[in-house]
Parts: sequence; structure tokens; C-alpha cells
Amino acid sequence: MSPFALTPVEIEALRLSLWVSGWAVAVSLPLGIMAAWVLARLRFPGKSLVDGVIHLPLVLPPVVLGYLLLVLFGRRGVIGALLYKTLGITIAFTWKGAALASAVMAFPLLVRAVRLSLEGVDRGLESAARTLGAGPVRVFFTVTLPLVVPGIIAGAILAFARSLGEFGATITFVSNIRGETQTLPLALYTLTQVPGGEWAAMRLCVIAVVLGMAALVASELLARRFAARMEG
Amino acid sequence: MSPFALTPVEIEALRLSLWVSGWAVAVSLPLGIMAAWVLARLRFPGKSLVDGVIHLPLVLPPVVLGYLLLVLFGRRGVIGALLYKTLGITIAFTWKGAALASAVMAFPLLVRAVRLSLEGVDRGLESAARTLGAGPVRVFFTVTLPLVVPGIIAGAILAFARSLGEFGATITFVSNIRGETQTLPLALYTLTQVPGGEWAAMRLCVIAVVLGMAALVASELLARRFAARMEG
Amino acid sequence: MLDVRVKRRQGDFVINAVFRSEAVGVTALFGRSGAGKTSIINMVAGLVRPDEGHIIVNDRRLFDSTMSVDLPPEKRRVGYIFQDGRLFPHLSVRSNLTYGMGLAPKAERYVDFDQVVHLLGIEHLIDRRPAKLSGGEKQRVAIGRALLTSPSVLLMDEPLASLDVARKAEVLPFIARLSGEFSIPILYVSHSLEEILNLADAMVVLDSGSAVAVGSIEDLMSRRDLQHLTGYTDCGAVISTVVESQHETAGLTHLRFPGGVLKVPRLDAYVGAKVRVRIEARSVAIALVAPEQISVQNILPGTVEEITPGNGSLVDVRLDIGCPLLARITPQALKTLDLRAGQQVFAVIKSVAVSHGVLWRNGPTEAFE
Amino acid sequence: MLDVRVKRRQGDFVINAVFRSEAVGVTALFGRSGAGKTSIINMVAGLVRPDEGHIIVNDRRLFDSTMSVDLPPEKRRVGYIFQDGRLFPHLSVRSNLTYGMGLAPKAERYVDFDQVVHLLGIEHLIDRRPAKLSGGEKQRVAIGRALLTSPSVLLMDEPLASLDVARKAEVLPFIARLSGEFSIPILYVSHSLEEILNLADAMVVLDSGSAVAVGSIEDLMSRRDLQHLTGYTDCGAVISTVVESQHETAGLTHLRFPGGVLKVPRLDAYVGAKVRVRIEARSVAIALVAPEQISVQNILPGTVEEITPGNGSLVDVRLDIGCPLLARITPQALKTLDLRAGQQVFAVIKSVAVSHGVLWRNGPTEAFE
Amino acid sequence: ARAAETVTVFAAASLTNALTEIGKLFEEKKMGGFIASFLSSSTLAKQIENGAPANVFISADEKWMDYLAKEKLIDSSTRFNLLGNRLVLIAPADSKVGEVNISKSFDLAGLLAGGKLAMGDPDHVPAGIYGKEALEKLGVWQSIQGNVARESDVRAALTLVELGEAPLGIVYATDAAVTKKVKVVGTFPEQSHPPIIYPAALVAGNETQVAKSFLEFLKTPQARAVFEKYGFSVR
Ligand SMILES: Nc1ncnc2c1ncn2[C@@H]1O[C@H](COP(=O)(O)OP(=O)(O)OP(=O)(O)O)[C@@H](O)[C@H]1O
Ligand SMILES: Nc1ncnc2c1ncn2[C@@H]1O[C@H](COP(=O)(O)OP(=O)(O)OP(=O)(O)O)[C@@H](O)[C@H]1O
Ligand SMILES: [Mg+2]
Ligand SMILES: [Mg+2]
Repeated sequence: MSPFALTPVEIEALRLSLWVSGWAVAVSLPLGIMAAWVLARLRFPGKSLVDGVIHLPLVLPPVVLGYLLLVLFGRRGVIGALLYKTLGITIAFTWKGAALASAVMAFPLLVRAVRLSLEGVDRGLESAARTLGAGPVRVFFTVTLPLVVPGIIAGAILAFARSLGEFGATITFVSNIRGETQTLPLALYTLTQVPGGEWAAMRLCVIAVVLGMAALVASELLARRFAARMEG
Repeated sequence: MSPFALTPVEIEALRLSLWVSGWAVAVSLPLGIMAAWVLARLRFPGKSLVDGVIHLPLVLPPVVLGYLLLVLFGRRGVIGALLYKTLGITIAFTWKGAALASAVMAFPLLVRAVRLSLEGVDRGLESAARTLGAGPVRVFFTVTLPLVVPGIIAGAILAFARSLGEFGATITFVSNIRGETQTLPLALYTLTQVPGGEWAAMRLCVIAVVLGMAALVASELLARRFAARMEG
Repeated sequence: MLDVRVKRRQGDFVINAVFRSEAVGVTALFGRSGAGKTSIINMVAGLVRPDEGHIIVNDRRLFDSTMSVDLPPEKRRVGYIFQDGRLFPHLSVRSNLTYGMGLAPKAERYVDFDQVVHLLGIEHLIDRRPAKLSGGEKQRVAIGRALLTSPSVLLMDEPLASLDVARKAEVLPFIARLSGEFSIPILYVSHSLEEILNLADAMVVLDSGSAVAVGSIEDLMSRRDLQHLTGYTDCGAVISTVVESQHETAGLTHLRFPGGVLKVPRLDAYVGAKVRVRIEARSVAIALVAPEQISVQNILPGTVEEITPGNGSLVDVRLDIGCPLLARITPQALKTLDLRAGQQVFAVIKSVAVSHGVLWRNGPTEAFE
Repeated sequence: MLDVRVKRRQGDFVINAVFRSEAVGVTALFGRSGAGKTSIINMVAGLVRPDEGHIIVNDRRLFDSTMSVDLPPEKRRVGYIFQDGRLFPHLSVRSNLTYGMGLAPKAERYVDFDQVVHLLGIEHLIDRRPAKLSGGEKQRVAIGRALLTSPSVLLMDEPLASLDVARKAEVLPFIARLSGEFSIPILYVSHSLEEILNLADAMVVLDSGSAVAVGSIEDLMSRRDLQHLTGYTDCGAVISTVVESQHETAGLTHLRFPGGVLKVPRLDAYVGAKVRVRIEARSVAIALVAPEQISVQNILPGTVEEITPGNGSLVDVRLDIGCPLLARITPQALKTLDLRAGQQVFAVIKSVAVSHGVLWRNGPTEAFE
Repeated sequence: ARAAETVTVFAAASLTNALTEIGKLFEEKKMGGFIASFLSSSTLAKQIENGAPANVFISADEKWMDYLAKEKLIDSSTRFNLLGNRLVLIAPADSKVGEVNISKSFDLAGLLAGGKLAMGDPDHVPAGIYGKEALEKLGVWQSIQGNVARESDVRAALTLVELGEAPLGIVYATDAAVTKKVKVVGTFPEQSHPPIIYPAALVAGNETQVAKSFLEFLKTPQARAVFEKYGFSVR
């Protein structure tokens, strides 16, 4: 076998990482945009608190966050037990949990980027759309959202990259089970824990870097295309 | 002693966390703004590479990054040895290393936020400043920079928060030395590793949350003041 | 019909304007920079909320603080042409134009896409993005976008400032016709007297947030006390007339007015059409005997009513030729002719000089098809 | 002095303009929307790079592709008043105004802060931020900001469009004086004939990116082949005159021109001052016998030179009264008077009708101090 | 849900290699499927406490096993001491430090010469706790206390020595055995610290048949051979 061919373990970790990060971004994107909108546009008592809660994952060490998730979403946790009882869904110790952990960790990055973009949107354009007969919802989807595309792209790539690299919260929340929760960083960790695993670890490291780079380049291309359209 | 008073250990960790995060942000802010400017405004071959390298800390698990830092900045590392020989500076195992690790981890967040803001700046205003007699550097400082203040605030708070929560890279790179490198998350981790440390860990957790929230609220106030000035 | 009574405090500036305009057509909002024109238009559009008052357009109550009525902008069906353009940068010119088109109830659409695009001369821009349009091109797209919503009231904030004269001459009659044919009230801000004369039926003069004068163009434009506000030193009489007959070979149209017949260069209007003409005081000469063998077509007998010092060193003479007419002459002429009130004179008016003030609405119609 | 030869392709649009204007004063850039006016001004300012050509202002070579000269914008010392304002939103009005002031070499500053602020009527806005200014207020601040850099060339892209008439009448003479007193060439884009007449010495007519006509206002404005480009259906003669005498009580100023004396309402100008007047063709009547006992002050003998069909159904008659003069009359009048080339006639010109075209530069001076 | 015929093992990270190999044997013998999660004992214990689907827990020290036992989260009847380990002093392979006789008051500070002693964090990492106890018993802790690089796990301490960042380190014999970049310069006397023991047990409530047979399988000579290959002493 060529030394460049991926081993089954590597492929498994790669596939899982993509899957988990993809889901993490997909699920948190709409929520993140909503949260960003609320923070950028509304004024309400307790806004600071909401803002704080969203940023919490950034301030707390990932391991602590993973532990909190475990306590909440574990089989014995408040939410976990409920989910299991009502829907039969187990989150802890499954890839869903890994996605949840990644999403939570990446959420503040996503929200910040979108919010920053939102705050830069010319409100005059929104007013103009209103006078043209579009209700607030339509204005949001036809004017606001397209104008914050750069922020959404930036947020999504930050979130995706952060998810790819997520380790502490994941390992604490969903453990390190191959094929189910052992994403690239976890596989990497496992390899560093065994003697002589350096070479294999290095390979995984390279894979992670390549993956991150590819995502990045894709996002740059997307952003450039968007910018070109605006100038077009 | 009142149960709400902080213990000396807590105070030490708190002080160190603030110190390390403060330095991390202070040092990376100018660099981050520069990098953001280069990425937003210039086109050159290898730009994707630079972009990739900046985002690397996001994709890689912190522990791997800590390891890389150790290899580079350790006493025997390429850069570390040089620094020690020429300037007598040791970075590994000191708070400086903790700050470095935090800065590196937070750098992509900072750069992204500033870049996003930069890309939203109306280039027409810069042109206008040029025709008024300001050279590119003056334009940057008197027009561009003030207009990206929202991005800088957002970037700085993300970086600061990320630094406060930084764990994996720090512990790998500078170990867990009380009073020198044992920041809040490291102290917290230590406590969670012994059975029965939960209560103390919880206290630290609350401290970390309060600290993060305070920073956040401060940044919001700053941003609001800026927005008010623009409308004023 | 417009009925506006709004109060609002913004910063140090207080808007407290009351005006009613019964006119079906165009109401000009006139006032110096910073008088509050844009603010009032924003209130009508629903983009800015008055502290109190009411806004009623054609019997639709858009806002009323006492009755807690406050329609959102999208329900007001205004076509707003903004002072600052506001094209959507992420949409092509076509998508900008059609943005509001589909949102108007089908039954109420009365503006045709192709016609508007052609009229505004933006066919070749249709697939471009706003960022690369010139200033005037942007403004034309903005006009088209607002018109295409088939609005039930048009708000125009200096819409034609960046259009060239030829384009203006095409767009003005179109707007006038919209207002006339579909009974769309138009609130029109402009600093150009020419545009206002050509378009407006009524006028509201604003000063520091208050409506200091409201009335017909005919009345207000000859009021000398408003001159410091309008800034126009040219005053003149505005006369409502009816087309009496067309004279193809002579190149003249005869307009009947209370004092007789006014001959003007040929207008493309049917006999019986109402035409409003403005005769600038500076174009009217006064003669004691009717001049002969002269190219001037209108030599109308009348009586001197009043002589007042005019602008600068000049003298304004009010004549009665069946309706009021203003003539502005030099003190030298006043002395030579020895004019006194009650004296019988002739008003000498070049027909060509009159044409300028013909109301577009009822004027040339060839631009319409 | 301006010497511009630029080529540039932007999208489908090609700019290929060559013009020289020896005039020290104001050069008007005229052309329909999208003709390339802003693009050319941007090249002069250094914001857009021509593909090839050269730009020379007052002997300073700002750009030359053959000599690889390309001064950066900040070295060009242009005062650019943008079509779209571009105030700095993060700075107060005061800081906007002073932004470029300190950057001009001390020795070369010739514009005074207080004077400009007063002239533009923005004293009360000085501590506000641009976001809350009205459209006209913004534009005035933008004008002030550009003027305060004490530029060595002024680029004005429709600067006065959103100013009210009274303000315009104050600002125009100031700009004219700047140009005159400090020999600052001005490149001026406007769609307003009035502004151009009042300000400009030379004119460049642009069409689809090319300069199709370059010359003095006097020449170009009476060229009928340019009418479809300028869009002005009013043509007229522009005559250069000198103040001969002032007649206080008669309220008249006598202006000497090649054909004799023209009487106009009193001008506040010293004897000997050069004054340019424009006499619109529609204000000139033709008589076969000199009318008497009439308020008209100027009844000048002349010869019919040429009779051409004018705008619409009208007829343009070129007269020679010592200099060319245009009269626009109806076909009816042509028939009645039976005009033929070579015929001796009288041009009847109301003095009041002339005043409109007096050059501000050399006109009223009281606004200056 | 994972098949009933599969065993899920939560084991200390230091067992990764050995247990993976044993797991393969287990599967080859068609005794059942094998899934494992290798993490620090503390993390695993907390996960089990929160309902992790583990059948077998193998801890790197007795403390965390005791913790779970107290909470009745493991089936104490199945608990046994699986493995033992030794504590060694290591130096980079190219170090000038030769064989060290680790005895009462040996000159550790002198050997460090101002450098750092890499070891697990004595506050919580088992190898660190043992190391500190040993050094205290030998009476040298006081002299080097300030020069300890407290690592989050024993692997990190090993890495530090491998990189030469620390001239000396304290790790398990099993760790030192597998890298050529370090050499063992001394082994701590067995009485200088509490016995290093890896206890194993079934998780309460998850005692499936496969899990029981896996626990039994760990005691077979086949499994023992694997453990020994990786430097563990089998109890
Ligand atoms: N960046 C660009 N790329 C491509 N085409 C452009 C660009 N900018 C302007 N154009 C086109 O070039 C032409 C000239 O534009 P310019 O802005 O110079 O016109 P203008 O004479 O100033 O018109 P206006 O009076 O409407 O402001 C227009 O047709 C415009 O659409
Ligand atoms: N958001 C605001 N807050 C406070 N003051 C404001 C605000 N917007 C406008 N103003 C002030 O209110 C006054 C009226 O502004 P408005 O825009 O209605 O003037 P305008 O009549 O449209 O003038 P222009 O002809 O210059 O556009 C101005 O003095 C302006 O500075
Ligand atoms: Mg306005
Ligand atoms: Mg332009």
C-alpha cells in the first residue's frame, strides 16, 4: 500500500469529523443568524445575559463545557433524560453529541461574525424595501440576509474550522469511541497516548490541516464570488 | 472567612488569567489588524497560504498546537533557543508562553472580525480622504481604522474571551505551574481531576463566567458608545 | 387628497406642520435646505413616526395618534424616490426594478415594465449591478423601481436633480400623467422652480419645520412675502386657460383665459384641454400704444392696478387684463411712461416666452405612447 | 489651464476624451447621464487610472503614461466635491471640514474657515455628525471640506444640485471668485444651464465617453448641432460686454458691446468691469418699426442674417446687431412681418429679461466680504 | 444501541495499545465485538457516573475506581487488580546523566542543574501523585519542588523529556519502554510509593454476558502476554 493512501482508521475519523462538523454548522447556522439578528436589532431587558450565555463557551475551558453538557444531556441529565423518554434519542456518547458539543463551542464565533455584518447593513435599504411593499420577514430574506452573506460565510467557516479542531468538550461529553465519536482530533489524541504513535499522529495532523485549508479556500472562493456579484 | 471571599489560590489564578489574556490581546491586536488589512486589501500569490496559516490554530486541536509551540519555542526549539541566546528570554514554562499560546489560539478570531469589518468599509471614503491630501498611512489611521472600530471591538472581545478559556495549548506548552502558568482553566482542570474537587471547581467556574461576562458587557458598552457617536 | 398634521421633535429640530391639499395632483414641498422636507416625507412613508398628528392620503388614514392607527410602510403603498437613491447593491438593475412590482395587488397594477424602462432609457443597464452605474443612471433606476410598485401615492425627494435636461423633459410629463390619469397624489420636493411649475398643483412652503404657506401654485408664486423663503426673485403670474383652437400653419395655439385669447407656440393638446401658463413678470413689457409690425403675438389691453418696488432696483407693476398679470420694468421705463394706477395700457407678451410655463400634465402627449 | 487626453475602458464603456481648456477659470463638463463625466473627473483626481494619456493642470503634469508620471491623489491637491457626498461618518462636521485643511502647505492656504462656514450657513451644524444632516446640509459640508484644502484645482460633480436657490446664489459667486482670484481651474459638472452660464468660461461637451465639442460658452451655447446633446431647447446668444456707466435713479446699468449699448437692471459692478450676458432667443422680439411708448429699454437696429426652423414649430432668426443675436418667433410672426435675410429690423429686448445671464464672477460683489 | 454481543470498555489512556490488541484477539476468537474509549481515568469515571454505555472500566489508579464503587456505579464483586506498573526516572537519550541510584536524599537537584523535572501534576495526575510521594519519602521533594513541570498527563511529561525541554522526568516504566528518545536512568524503589495498580471491574447495570467473558479473557495467558509485551507487570 502506498504510504499516502489513507488507512481505514484515518478514513473513519475523517468521515466522522466531516459529518460531525457539517451537522454542527448546519444546525447552528440558522440559530446563529437568528441570535445575531436579535442581538443586533432588538433592545430588551436581559439582552446582556443572552449575549453572555452565547459567549460562555468561549470563556469556559472546553472540558468544563463538555462536563456541563454531560450533566445536562447525559442519560441522567435533565434534558437528556427527557429526550430519551419522549423521543427515544440518546445524545451523549453518540456522534450527535459530538456535533452538539462542536456546535455549542463554535456558536459564539458564528453569532459574532453574523452580528458584525448585520450591524454594518445600511438600514436605509431595509426601509426602502418596506416602502416597496415588503413586510419585515420578506425584507429580512430578500435584503438583509443577502447583504450579510460575507458575515455568514465568515461565521460558517469559523464555526466549521472550530468544529474540526474541537477536542476538549467532545472528549468529555461523548468520550472517545472509534467510529462513533472519535473525530480527527480525538484519534490524534489517542495516537499521542500510545508509544510510537508519532508518525501516525503526524499523518492525522496533516489530514486535519489539509481539510481545514480546503474548507477555508472554498469559503474564500465563495466570498470572492459574492463580492464580484456585488460589483458586477 | 466568608464563603464568598476568594481564596489566595483563586486570586492568584484570576490575576494570572487577566494578565495573560490582557497581554495576549494587547500583543495580537496590532498584528491582527495588520494581517486583516493584508488579507482584505491586497492580492498576492500565496495569499491563501497566509490565510490558512492564520486559521491553523482553529483547525488543529489545541494540544497539537501546544506541542508545535513547544517544539518551536522551547529551550531547544529553533526560535526558543535563538531568543534565549540573543535576548535571554525564556518563553516556555513562563506566563509569557501562556500569553503566546492564548494569542496564537485567538488570532484567527481576531483577524476574521477585523477583516469582516474592513471589507465593509466604503472605499469611497478612503478615496475622499486621499483627495483631501492624506497619504495612505494617514488615511488608514484617520479613516479606515476608526471605521473598523466595531470589528476591532468584536475581535478583541472574542480574543480576550478565547484567551480566558484557553486550556489545551497552554497546558501542553507551558505546563501547569501555580503562580506562573496556572490560569483559571488550568486551576479548574486540576480541581476536576481529584474526586471531591467539584465544589472548588464550581467556584472557579463561576469566577471565570463572571470575568467573561464583565469583559463582554464592557465591550458592548464600548460598541454602543461608538455607534452613538456615529449617529450623534 | 393629502391631509397632514404632524408634530415631531428630532434633536433640536421640531417639526410641526399642518397642511391639507385638496388637489388630486402634485403637491410641491418647498423650503430651504434643512427645513424638514425629507422628515415629513419620511413620516408619510411610515419610516419615521410622528410624535402626534395624523396623515390621510386619499381618504386612507395612514397614521393617526388619536385613533392609534399606524400602518406599517409596506401597507401604505407609497412609491418613495429617496434623496439618496438606496438601490439594492446585491440585485441586478432588473431585480431592483421588479422588487416591488410583484408585491402590489395584481388588480391595482397600472404601470408597465417595458414602458417605464424605455422611458427612463435604462434598457441597456438592465443586467448590470448598481455599483457600476453613473449617478444619473442610479437615480433613473430608483425612479423606475418606485413607479413599478403602482403606488397609491408618490413621494419624490428631489428625484430629478441628477437627470439631464432632455431626460427630465421626458420623465416629467410621464409623472404628471400618472398623477392625472390614476389620481395618484404626489408629494414632490424640488429646488427647481421649473419642475414645480411644470408639475405642481398645490404647494406647501416649509420653514424650520412649519408649513408657513399652503395653497395653489397660482397664489403662492405671486406672493411677494414668500420670496425670501422660496429664494426666487423671479415672480410671475400663473393663469389657467383652456385650449380654444389650433393653428397649424401659424404654429400657434390659442388659449382662452378670462381676459381674452393668449397665443402660444403650438401645444400638442386637444381643444378644450386645460392648460396652465406662467408668464414671468420679466417677460412682460408695457406699452401705452399697441406696437405694430412686431413679432410679438400677444398685445393685450389692460389696466394698471398697483405699482410696487420690486426686486433690487426694479419695479413690479400689477396689471388687470381680465386676470392679474405682473410686469417687471426698470425705474427708467416707469418714468418714461409715467405709469399710474388706473391707467389703460397694453401688456406686450412674446408668445414664445410663455411656452415655458405650460403644464406638462395637460401639455404634449406624444411622450406618452 | 487644463490639458486632458485620456483613454480608458471600463466594462463595455470606453472613455476616449481629448480636451484642452486654456481658460483660467471654470470649465464645464456637460453631457447626458452616463456620458463619462464622473469618470473623467475621477481620472483627474487620481482615483481612477487612465489606460493611457496625460493630464496636465496649470503646467503640473499629474499623469502621463508615456513618461510614467502618476501622482497619487494626495499629491495632486485637487478639491473634489463628490457626486455622492462621502462625508466621514465618524467625524463631526467640524472635523470633516478641517480634515484636509491642515494637510495643505501653510503658505498655500488661501481659504478661511470662518468665511466658508458662514457662507455655507453651517455654523449651527458644526458639532453634529453627518448621519443626522439633511441632504442639502451634507452637500454644503462636502463643499466646505473640499474648499478648505485650498486646492490648486477644483473638481465639482453636480455640487449644487441639492442646494436651494438662495444658497446657490450665495455659493456660486464665491466659487467664481475663488477661481478668479487664485487662478484655480475648476472642472464643473452640472445639468443646470443657469449654473453653467453663471460660472463657466469654457465648456466640454461629452458624448459616450468622447469630447465632441470644446470651446467657449459663447460659441457652444449657440451651436444648434449640440442641442440634442445639451438637451437645451432654449438657445440664445452670449455677448461679452463692458460696464460703461451706472444710472442710479433709472435703475439701469449700461453695457457696451460691439453693436452699441445694452441697458440692463442695475448691476453692482464697477465701470469697466467685464460682464457676460446671455440673451435667450425667446426673449427677443423683432419689429419692423421701432415701437414707442413701451417699457422695453433696448430697441437695437440690426439685419436679418438667416432664418432657420427652430425647435418644434418655431422659427429661429439670426440677427446681426454688431454681434450675433438669436430671436425665436412663431411662424405666424414670420409671415406677418414677411422677414427675409438682409432685411433691416429692430431687435426688441426687455432689459429685465437680460439680467438673468450676467456672469457672477464679475457681477455682484457684495456677497464676497 | 450497540449490539448486546459487543463489549464497551472504558480504559485508562495508557492501556491504549495493549487493550486494542487484546480487543482484536477477543474479536478473532468470536467471543464478541469490542469497542473502547481510552481517556484519563477521571474523565471516564465521570462519564460512567453520567450514564455512559460502558460495560467495563479499567482505571489507572484505585482512587477513581473507589469513587465509582462508593457511588455503587461498579459491580464491586467483579473488581480485581489487573496490572501493576513501576515508576522510573528518565533522561533524554543523549543526556550526560548516567545511571542514578535512587535512594534516600539522592542529589536530584544537582542532576537537574536548574532545569525542570517533568512529571504528571502531583495535584491530580496519578503518576505525579506517586512521584511526589516517592520523592517526599526519599527526602528530595523540598529541594526540587519549585522546578517541577506539572503536566496534565504522564505522556506530556514524557514528551518534554523527549524534546530535551526537561533534563529529567518521572514516568511509568511502560511509557519509558516504548521510545528510543529517552533512557531510563533509575527505577524508584517499590516501597517509596504506594503500589501502582490498574483495577478493573464491570459497570453496574451493564453486566452483560459478553462483558463478563471479556473480563475473564483479560485474565487468560494470551492477554497477559500482550500486557507484558508493553511493559506492564501482571498481578
Ligand atoms: N466601474 C465601472 N465599470 C464599468 N462601467 C462603469 C463603471 N463606472 C461607470 N461605468 C459606466 O460608465 C459610463 C460613464 O459613467 P460616469 O459615472 O462617468 O457617467 P456620468 O457622465 O458621470 O453620468 P451621470 O450624469 O449620470 O453621473 C456609464 O455608462 C456607467 O454605467
Ligand atoms: N435623525 C435626526 N436627528 C436629529 N436631527 C435631524 C435628524 N435628521 C434630520 N435632522 C435635522 O432636521 C432638519 C430637517 O431635516 P430634513 O432632512 O427633513 O431637511 P430637508 O428639508 O429635507 O433638507 P434638504 O433640502 O437639505 O434635504 C435638519 O436641520 C436636520 O439637520
Ligand atoms: Mg432632504
Ligand atoms: Mg456622474
